[in-house]
Amino acid sequence: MHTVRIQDRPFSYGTESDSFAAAAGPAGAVVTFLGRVRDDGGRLSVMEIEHYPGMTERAVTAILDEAVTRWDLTAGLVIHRHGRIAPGEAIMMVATAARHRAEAFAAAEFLMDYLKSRAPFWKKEFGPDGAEWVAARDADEQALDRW
Amino acid sequence: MHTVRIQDRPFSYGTESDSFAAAAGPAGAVVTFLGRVRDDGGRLSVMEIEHYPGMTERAVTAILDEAVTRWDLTAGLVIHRHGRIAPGEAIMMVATAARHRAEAFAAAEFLMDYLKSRAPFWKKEFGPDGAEWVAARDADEQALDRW
Amino acid sequence: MIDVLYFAWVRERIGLPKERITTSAVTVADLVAELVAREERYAAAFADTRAVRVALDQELADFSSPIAGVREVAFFPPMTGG
Amino acid sequence: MIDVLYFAWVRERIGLPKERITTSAVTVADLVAELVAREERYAAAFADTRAVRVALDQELADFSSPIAGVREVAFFPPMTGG
Repeated sequence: MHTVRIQDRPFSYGTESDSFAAAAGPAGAVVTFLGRVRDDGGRLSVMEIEHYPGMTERAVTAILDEAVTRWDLTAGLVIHRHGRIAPGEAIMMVATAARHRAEAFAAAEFLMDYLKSRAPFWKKEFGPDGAEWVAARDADEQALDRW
Repeated sequence: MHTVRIQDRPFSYGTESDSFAAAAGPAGAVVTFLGRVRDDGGRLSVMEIEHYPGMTERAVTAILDEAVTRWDLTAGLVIHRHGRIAPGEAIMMVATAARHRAEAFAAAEFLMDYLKSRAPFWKKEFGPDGAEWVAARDADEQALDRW
Repeated sequence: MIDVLYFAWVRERIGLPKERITTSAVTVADLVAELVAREERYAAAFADTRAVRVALDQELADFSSPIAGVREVAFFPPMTGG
Repeated sequence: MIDVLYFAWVRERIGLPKERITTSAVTVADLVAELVAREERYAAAFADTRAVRVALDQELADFSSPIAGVREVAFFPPMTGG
Protein backbone atom coordinates (compact mmCIF):
# COMPACT_ATOMS: atom_id res chain seq x y z
CA MET A 1 0.00 0.00 0.00
CA HIS A 2 2.23 2.81 -1.26
CA THR A 3 0.15 5.74 -2.36
CA VAL A 4 1.02 9.10 -3.90
CA ARG A 5 -1.68 11.69 -4.54
CA ILE A 6 -1.00 15.10 -6.04
CA GLN A 7 -4.24 17.07 -6.03
CA ASP A 8 -5.69 20.57 -5.86
CA ARG A 9 -8.69 19.67 -3.74
CA PRO A 10 -8.56 19.63 0.09
CA PHE A 11 -8.27 16.39 2.03
CA SER A 12 -9.27 15.32 5.54
CA TYR A 13 -6.31 14.50 7.79
CA GLY A 14 -8.42 12.35 10.09
CA THR A 15 -10.13 10.37 7.36
CA GLU A 16 -6.87 9.78 5.51
CA SER A 17 -5.08 8.79 8.73
CA ASP A 18 -7.77 6.24 9.58
CA SER A 19 -7.85 4.77 6.07
CA PHE A 20 -4.09 4.56 6.06
CA ALA A 21 -3.91 2.82 9.44
CA ALA A 22 -6.63 0.37 8.40
CA ALA A 23 -4.82 -0.48 5.16
CA ALA A 24 -1.39 -0.70 6.79
CA GLY A 25 -2.07 -4.18 8.09
CA PRO A 26 -0.49 -5.48 11.28
CA ALA A 27 2.11 -2.70 11.66
CA GLY A 28 2.63 -1.78 15.30
CA ALA A 29 3.63 1.81 14.60
CA VAL A 30 1.97 4.45 12.44
CA VAL A 31 3.31 7.99 12.09
CA THR A 32 1.42 10.74 10.30
CA PHE A 33 2.55 14.27 9.56
CA LEU A 34 0.33 17.16 8.55
CA GLY A 35 1.76 20.33 7.02
CA ARG A 36 -0.50 23.39 7.05
CA VAL A 37 -0.38 26.96 5.87
CA ARG A 38 0.57 29.08 8.88
CA ASP A 39 -1.41 32.18 9.59
CA ASP A 40 1.53 34.37 10.65
CA GLY A 41 -0.77 36.91 12.21
CA GLY A 42 -2.60 38.02 9.08
CA ARG A 43 0.60 38.58 7.05
CA LEU A 44 -0.56 35.89 4.65
CA SER A 45 -3.91 35.91 2.85
CA VAL A 46 -3.37 32.90 0.61
CA MET A 47 -0.65 30.54 -0.53
CA GLU A 48 -0.37 29.30 -4.09
CA ILE A 49 1.57 26.16 -4.87
CA GLU A 50 2.87 25.60 -8.38
CA HIS A 51 4.12 22.18 -9.41
CA TYR A 52 5.51 20.33 -12.40
CA PRO A 53 2.82 17.88 -13.54
CA GLY A 54 4.35 14.57 -14.52
CA MET A 55 7.65 15.11 -12.78
CA THR A 56 5.92 15.69 -9.46
CA GLU A 57 4.31 12.25 -9.38
CA ARG A 58 7.52 10.66 -10.58
CA ALA A 59 9.75 12.42 -8.02
CA VAL A 60 7.40 11.85 -5.08
CA THR A 61 6.94 8.18 -5.98
CA ALA A 62 10.72 7.71 -6.15
CA ILE A 63 11.13 9.33 -2.71
CA LEU A 64 8.38 7.15 -1.22
CA ASP A 65 9.81 3.97 -2.79
CA GLU A 66 13.19 4.80 -1.27
CA ALA A 67 11.64 5.26 2.19
CA VAL A 68 9.63 2.04 1.95
CA THR A 69 12.73 0.05 1.05
CA ARG A 70 15.09 1.65 3.54
CA TRP A 71 12.82 1.24 6.57
CA ASP A 72 10.88 -1.83 5.47
CA LEU A 73 7.57 0.00 5.72
CA THR A 74 4.35 -1.98 5.51
CA ALA A 75 2.71 1.12 4.02
CA GLY A 76 3.55 4.66 2.99
CA LEU A 77 1.43 7.59 1.87
CA VAL A 78 2.09 11.06 0.49
CA ILE A 79 -0.68 13.53 -0.34
CA HIS A 80 0.41 16.96 -1.59
CA ARG A 81 -1.84 19.75 -2.78
CA HIS A 82 -1.19 22.40 -5.39
CA GLY A 83 -3.12 25.55 -6.29
CA ARG A 84 -4.51 28.10 -3.84
CA ILE A 85 -4.57 27.22 -0.15
CA ALA A 86 -5.87 29.42 2.66
CA PRO A 87 -4.16 29.91 6.06
CA GLY A 88 -4.90 27.03 8.41
CA GLU A 89 -5.64 24.64 5.56
CA ALA A 90 -3.72 21.44 4.95
CA ILE A 91 -0.94 21.57 2.36
CA MET A 92 0.24 18.00 2.56
CA MET A 93 0.54 14.91 4.69
CA VAL A 94 2.75 11.85 4.89
CA ALA A 95 2.04 8.60 6.70
CA THR A 96 4.30 5.65 7.43
CA ALA A 97 3.65 2.28 9.00
CA ALA A 98 6.31 -0.07 10.31
CA ARG A 99 6.81 -2.79 12.85
CA HIS A 100 8.55 -0.50 15.32
CA ARG A 101 8.30 3.20 16.05
CA ALA A 102 11.91 4.13 15.26
CA GLU A 103 11.48 3.04 11.62
CA ALA A 104 8.13 4.78 11.21
CA PHE A 105 9.49 8.06 12.62
CA ALA A 106 12.71 7.98 10.61
CA ALA A 107 10.88 7.24 7.37
CA ALA A 108 8.39 10.07 7.95
CA GLU A 109 11.18 12.57 8.62
CA PHE A 110 13.10 11.34 5.58
CA LEU A 111 9.99 11.81 3.44
CA MET A 112 9.49 15.33 4.71
CA ASP A 113 13.12 16.31 4.19
CA TYR A 114 13.14 15.02 0.63
CA LEU A 115 9.74 16.40 -0.29
CA LYS A 116 10.90 19.84 0.89
CA SER A 117 13.94 19.94 -1.39
CA ARG A 118 13.54 17.34 -4.12
CA ALA A 119 9.90 17.38 -5.18
CA PRO A 120 9.03 20.05 -7.78
CA PHE A 121 6.71 22.29 -5.79
CA TRP A 122 7.07 26.04 -5.37
CA LYS A 123 5.19 28.12 -2.84
CA LYS A 124 4.13 31.71 -3.40
CA GLU A 125 2.69 33.74 -0.55
CA PHE A 126 0.11 36.46 -1.15
CA GLY A 127 -0.41 39.07 1.56
CA PRO A 128 -1.46 42.67 2.04
CA ASP A 129 2.06 43.73 1.04
CA GLY A 130 2.08 41.81 -2.24
CA ALA A 131 3.21 38.40 -3.39
CA GLU A 132 6.51 36.64 -2.84
CA TRP A 133 8.00 33.28 -3.73
CA VAL A 134 9.06 31.34 -0.64
CA ALA A 135 12.85 31.04 -0.62
CA ALA A 136 14.45 27.65 -0.10
CA ARG A 137 16.19 27.47 3.27
CA ASP A 138 19.78 26.28 3.59
CA ALA A 139 18.63 24.27 6.61
CA ASP A 140 16.26 22.29 4.37
CA GLU A 141 19.07 21.39 1.99
CA GLN A 142 21.37 20.50 4.88
CA ALA A 143 18.67 18.29 6.41
CA LEU A 144 19.28 15.83 3.57
CA ASP A 145 22.83 15.17 4.75
CA ARG A 146 21.66 13.09 7.67
CA TRP A 147 20.17 10.35 5.50
CA MET B 1 -4.34 22.51 24.65
CA HIS B 2 -2.38 19.85 26.50
CA THR B 3 -4.45 16.77 27.02
CA VAL B 4 -3.79 13.45 28.76
CA ARG B 5 -6.36 10.69 28.66
CA ILE B 6 -5.88 7.31 30.33
CA GLN B 7 -8.84 5.12 29.44
CA ASP B 8 -9.93 1.53 28.92
CA ARG B 9 -12.27 2.23 26.02
CA PRO B 10 -11.09 2.30 22.39
CA PHE B 11 -10.50 5.58 20.56
CA SER B 12 -10.57 6.60 16.91
CA TYR B 13 -7.17 7.66 15.56
CA GLY B 14 -8.70 9.68 12.73
CA THR B 15 -11.25 11.50 14.87
CA GLU B 16 -8.68 12.31 17.54
CA SER B 17 -6.15 13.46 14.93
CA ASP B 18 -8.67 15.82 13.34
CA SER B 19 -9.84 17.25 16.67
CA PHE B 20 -6.25 17.73 17.73
CA ALA B 21 -5.26 19.52 14.52
CA ALA B 22 -8.33 21.75 14.74
CA ALA B 23 -7.58 22.70 18.34
CA ALA B 24 -3.85 23.19 17.72
CA GLY B 25 -4.40 26.61 16.23
CA PRO B 26 -2.08 28.05 13.62
CA ALA B 27 0.72 25.50 14.01
CA GLY B 28 2.30 24.64 10.67
CA ALA B 29 3.33 21.12 11.66
CA VAL B 30 1.33 18.34 13.30
CA VAL B 31 2.78 14.89 14.04
CA THR B 32 0.68 12.00 15.27
CA PHE B 33 1.81 8.56 16.33
CA LEU B 34 -0.39 5.50 16.70
CA GLY B 35 0.78 2.44 18.61
CA ARG B 36 -1.14 -0.77 17.99
CA VAL B 37 -1.09 -4.35 19.19
CA ARG B 38 0.81 -6.35 16.58
CA ASP B 39 -0.66 -9.57 15.39
CA ASP B 40 2.63 -11.53 15.22
CA GLY B 41 1.06 -14.23 13.10
CA GLY B 42 -1.48 -15.49 15.61
CA ARG B 43 1.04 -15.85 18.44
CA LEU B 44 -0.93 -13.28 20.40
CA SER B 45 -4.64 -13.56 21.20
CA VAL B 46 -4.98 -10.54 23.47
CA MET B 47 -2.87 -8.02 25.32
CA GLU B 48 -3.67 -6.79 28.79
CA ILE B 49 -2.28 -3.52 30.04
CA GLU B 50 -2.04 -2.90 33.76
CA HIS B 51 -1.39 0.58 35.07
CA TYR B 52 -1.04 2.51 38.31
CA PRO B 53 -4.10 4.75 38.63
CA GLY B 54 -3.17 8.15 39.94
CA MET B 55 0.53 7.84 39.22
CA THR B 56 -0.16 7.20 35.54
CA GLU B 57 -1.94 10.51 34.98
CA ARG B 58 0.69 12.32 37.01
CA ALA B 59 3.66 10.76 35.21
CA VAL B 60 2.20 11.17 31.70
CA THR B 61 1.24 14.79 32.41
CA ALA B 62 4.77 15.54 33.61
CA ILE B 63 6.24 13.99 30.44
CA LEU B 64 3.86 15.97 28.23
CA ASP B 65 4.55 19.23 30.09
CA GLU B 66 8.27 18.68 29.59
CA ALA B 67 7.79 18.14 25.84
CA VAL B 68 5.55 21.21 25.48
CA THR B 69 8.13 23.42 27.19
CA ARG B 70 11.20 22.02 25.46
CA TRP B 71 9.84 22.29 21.93
CA ASP B 72 7.45 25.20 22.41
CA LEU B 73 4.49 23.12 21.27
CA THR B 74 1.19 24.85 20.54
CA ALA B 75 -0.56 21.63 21.54
CA GLY B 76 0.22 18.15 22.80
CA LEU B 77 -1.90 15.05 23.33
CA VAL B 78 -1.40 11.63 24.88
CA ILE B 79 -4.10 8.95 24.93
CA HIS B 80 -3.15 5.59 26.46
CA ARG B 81 -5.43 2.65 27.01
CA HIS B 82 -5.35 0.02 29.72
CA GLY B 83 -7.21 -3.26 30.08
CA ARG B 84 -7.68 -5.89 27.38
CA ILE B 85 -6.76 -4.97 23.81
CA ALA B 86 -7.05 -7.24 20.76
CA PRO B 87 -4.43 -7.57 17.98
CA GLY B 88 -4.72 -4.72 15.49
CA GLU B 89 -6.40 -2.42 18.00
CA ALA B 90 -4.95 0.90 19.08
CA ILE B 91 -2.99 0.95 22.35
CA MET B 92 -2.09 4.61 22.43
CA MET B 93 -1.42 7.73 20.45
CA VAL B 94 0.51 10.93 20.84
CA ALA B 95 0.10 14.15 18.87
CA THR B 96 2.26 17.26 18.78
CA ALA B 97 1.82 20.60 17.04
CA ALA B 98 4.56 23.16 16.50
CA ARG B 99 5.55 25.94 14.17
CA HIS B 100 8.08 23.81 12.32
CA ARG B 101 8.30 20.11 11.57
CA ALA B 102 11.60 19.44 13.36
CA GLU B 103 10.11 20.44 16.72
CA ALA B 104 6.90 18.46 16.20
CA PHE B 105 8.85 15.30 15.26
CA ALA B 106 11.38 15.61 18.09
CA ALA B 107 8.65 16.17 20.68
CA ALA B 108 6.64 13.17 19.45
CA GLU B 109 9.69 10.88 19.61
CA PHE B 110 10.59 12.22 23.05
CA LEU B 111 7.05 11.51 24.26
CA MET B 112 7.19 7.96 22.92
CA ASP B 113 10.60 7.25 24.45
CA TYR B 114 9.53 8.51 27.86
CA LEU B 115 6.11 6.87 27.81
CA LYS B 116 7.81 3.54 27.04
CA SER B 117 10.08 3.62 30.07
CA ARG B 118 8.75 6.16 32.56
CA ALA B 119 4.97 5.84 32.56
CA PRO B 120 3.61 3.10 34.84
CA PHE B 121 2.10 0.71 32.31
CA TRP B 122 2.85 -3.01 32.05
CA LYS B 123 1.91 -5.19 29.11
CA LYS B 124 0.99 -8.84 29.39
CA GLU B 125 0.57 -10.96 26.28
CA PHE B 126 -1.87 -13.85 26.16
CA GLY B 127 -1.40 -16.46 23.45
CA PRO B 128 -2.03 -20.12 22.71
CA ASP B 129 1.14 -20.95 24.69
CA GLY B 130 0.11 -19.06 27.80
CA ALA B 131 0.61 -15.60 29.20
CA GLU B 132 3.79 -13.58 29.56
CA TRP B 133 4.73 -10.12 30.81
CA VAL B 134 6.45 -8.10 28.13
CA ALA B 135 10.07 -7.52 29.15
CA ALA B 136 11.49 -4.01 29.06
CA ARG B 137 14.09 -3.67 26.30
CA ASP B 138 17.53 -2.23 26.98
CA ALA B 139 17.12 -0.27 23.73
CA ASP B 140 14.10 1.51 25.20
CA GLU B 141 16.05 2.60 28.26
CA GLN B 142 18.99 3.68 26.11
CA ALA B 143 16.67 5.70 23.87
CA LEU B 144 16.27 8.17 26.74
CA ASP B 145 19.96 9.09 26.58
CA ARG B 146 19.50 11.13 23.45
CA TRP B 147 17.25 13.71 25.09
CA MET C 1 1.11 2.94 58.64
CA ILE C 2 2.06 2.89 55.00
CA ASP C 3 0.24 1.61 51.90
CA VAL C 4 2.35 -0.77 49.84
CA LEU C 5 1.22 -1.42 46.25
CA TYR C 6 2.41 -4.10 43.85
CA PHE C 7 2.01 -4.22 40.08
CA ALA C 8 2.45 -6.68 37.22
CA TRP C 9 4.59 -9.74 38.06
CA VAL C 10 5.57 -8.29 41.44
CA ARG C 11 1.86 -8.30 42.31
CA GLU C 12 1.44 -11.83 40.96
CA ARG C 13 4.37 -13.22 42.93
CA ILE C 14 3.30 -11.60 46.18
CA GLY C 15 -0.31 -12.49 45.49
CA LEU C 16 -1.97 -9.22 46.34
CA PRO C 17 -2.21 -5.73 44.84
CA LYS C 18 -2.04 -3.71 48.01
CA GLU C 19 -1.53 -3.96 51.75
CA ARG C 20 -1.23 -1.59 54.65
CA ILE C 21 1.71 -2.26 56.93
CA THR C 22 3.44 -0.86 59.96
CA THR C 23 7.17 -0.55 59.52
CA SER C 24 10.17 0.94 61.22
CA ALA C 25 12.15 0.98 57.95
CA VAL C 26 14.15 4.11 57.23
CA THR C 27 14.76 3.52 53.52
CA VAL C 28 13.06 1.62 50.73
CA ALA C 29 15.84 -0.98 50.98
CA ASP C 30 15.05 -1.48 54.69
CA LEU C 31 11.38 -1.97 53.84
CA VAL C 32 12.24 -4.54 51.18
CA ALA C 33 14.45 -6.40 53.69
CA GLU C 34 11.55 -6.48 56.16
CA LEU C 35 9.18 -7.85 53.51
CA VAL C 36 11.67 -10.45 52.24
CA ALA C 37 12.15 -11.72 55.81
CA ARG C 38 8.40 -12.22 56.18
CA GLU C 39 7.53 -14.91 53.65
CA GLU C 40 8.88 -16.80 50.66
CA ARG C 41 6.55 -15.04 48.20
CA TYR C 42 8.14 -11.69 49.06
CA ALA C 43 11.61 -13.18 48.69
CA ALA C 44 10.56 -14.43 45.23
CA ALA C 45 9.29 -11.00 44.20
CA PHE C 46 12.44 -9.23 45.37
CA ALA C 47 14.94 -11.93 44.36
CA ASP C 48 16.53 -9.57 41.85
CA THR C 49 15.98 -5.98 42.97
CA ARG C 50 17.67 -4.69 39.81
CA ALA C 51 14.48 -5.84 38.06
CA VAL C 52 12.20 -3.95 40.46
CA ARG C 53 11.35 -0.23 40.39
CA VAL C 54 9.92 1.77 43.26
CA ALA C 55 7.71 4.85 43.50
CA LEU C 56 7.13 6.92 46.65
CA ASP C 57 3.83 8.79 46.72
CA GLN C 58 3.59 8.19 42.95
CA GLU C 59 7.02 9.56 42.06
CA LEU C 60 9.84 7.30 40.88
CA ALA C 61 12.48 6.87 43.59
CA ASP C 62 15.50 4.73 44.51
CA PHE C 63 15.96 1.88 46.93
CA SER C 64 18.15 4.21 48.98
CA SER C 65 15.39 6.82 49.28
CA PRO C 66 14.10 7.53 52.82
CA ILE C 67 10.43 6.73 53.42
CA ALA C 68 9.77 9.06 56.34
CA GLY C 69 6.43 10.81 55.75
CA VAL C 70 5.62 8.70 52.71
CA ARG C 71 2.03 7.41 52.55
CA GLU C 72 2.25 5.15 49.51
CA VAL C 73 5.08 2.92 48.31
CA ALA C 74 4.74 0.99 45.05
CA PHE C 75 6.89 -1.81 43.66
CA PHE C 76 6.78 -2.90 40.02
CA PRO C 77 8.88 -4.18 37.10
CA PRO C 78 10.44 -1.83 34.54
CA MET C 79 7.62 -0.13 32.69
CA THR C 80 6.52 -1.25 29.23
CA GLY C 81 3.99 1.31 28.06
CA GLY C 82 3.73 3.08 24.71
CA MET D 1 13.25 20.30 -31.35
CA ILE D 2 13.14 20.36 -27.59
CA ASP D 3 10.45 21.45 -25.12
CA VAL D 4 11.70 23.96 -22.56
CA LEU D 5 9.60 24.48 -19.44
CA TYR D 6 9.87 27.22 -16.82
CA PHE D 7 8.42 27.26 -13.31
CA ALA D 8 7.87 29.75 -10.48
CA TRP D 9 9.91 32.97 -10.74
CA VAL D 10 11.91 31.61 -13.68
CA ARG D 11 8.61 31.35 -15.56
CA GLU D 12 7.55 34.82 -14.41
CA ARG D 13 10.80 36.45 -15.50
CA ILE D 14 10.80 34.79 -18.90
CA GLY D 15 7.09 35.42 -19.26
CA LEU D 16 5.97 32.04 -20.50
CA PRO D 17 5.58 28.52 -19.07
CA LYS D 18 6.80 26.55 -22.06
CA GLU D 19 8.29 26.89 -25.51
CA ARG D 20 9.55 24.58 -28.21
CA ILE D 21 12.95 25.49 -29.57
CA THR D 22 15.55 24.26 -32.01
CA THR D 23 19.02 24.20 -30.53
CA SER D 24 22.49 22.95 -31.31
CA ALA D 25 23.49 23.04 -27.64
CA VAL D 26 25.44 20.04 -26.34
CA THR D 27 24.94 20.63 -22.63
CA VAL D 28 22.40 22.38 -20.43
CA ALA D 29 24.92 25.19 -19.92
CA ASP D 30 25.16 25.65 -23.71
CA LEU D 31 21.38 25.87 -23.93
CA VAL D 32 21.27 28.47 -21.16
CA ALA D 33 23.95 30.51 -22.98
CA GLU D 34 21.86 30.41 -26.15
CA LEU D 35 18.76 31.57 -24.29
CA VAL D 36 20.58 34.33 -22.42
CA ALA D 37 21.94 35.66 -25.70
CA ARG D 38 18.42 35.92 -27.10
CA GLU D 39 16.68 38.49 -24.95
CA GLU D 40 17.00 40.45 -21.74
CA ARG D 41 14.22 38.49 -19.99
CA TYR D 42 16.23 35.25 -20.34
CA ALA D 43 19.32 37.02 -19.05
CA ALA D 44 17.27 38.16 -16.04
CA ALA D 45 16.02 34.63 -15.35
CA PHE D 46 19.50 33.09 -15.58
CA ALA D 47 21.41 35.97 -13.94
CA ASP D 48 22.42 33.67 -11.07
CA THR D 49 22.46 30.08 -12.25
CA ARG D 50 23.29 28.86 -8.72
CA ALA D 51 19.68 29.79 -7.95
CA VAL D 52 18.30 27.76 -10.85
CA ARG D 53 17.75 23.99 -10.99
CA VAL D 54 17.32 21.91 -14.13
CA ALA D 55 15.49 18.68 -14.94
CA LEU D 56 15.98 16.61 -18.10
CA ASP D 57 12.98 14.51 -19.04
CA GLN D 58 11.66 15.05 -15.51
CA GLU D 59 14.80 13.91 -13.68
CA LEU D 60 17.01 16.36 -11.79
CA ALA D 61 20.26 17.03 -13.68
CA ASP D 62 23.24 19.39 -13.74
CA PHE D 63 24.14 22.30 -15.99
CA SER D 64 26.99 20.16 -17.30
CA SER D 65 24.63 17.34 -18.34
CA PRO D 66 24.41 16.59 -22.10
CA ILE D 67 21.02 17.12 -23.68
CA ALA D 68 21.35 14.79 -26.67
CA GLY D 69 18.13 12.77 -27.00
CA VAL D 70 16.35 14.78 -24.30
CA ARG D 71 12.78 15.80 -25.16
CA GLU D 72 11.97 18.04 -22.22
CA VAL D 73 14.19 20.46 -20.30
CA ALA D 74 12.79 22.33 -17.29
CA PHE D 75 14.27 25.25 -15.36
CA PHE D 76 13.06 26.30 -11.93
CA PRO D 77 14.16 27.71 -8.55
CA PRO D 78 15.13 25.46 -5.62
CA MET D 79 12.03 23.53 -4.63
CA THR D 80 9.94 24.53 -1.62
CA GLY D 81 7.37 21.78 -1.19
CA GLY D 82 6.32 19.96 1.95
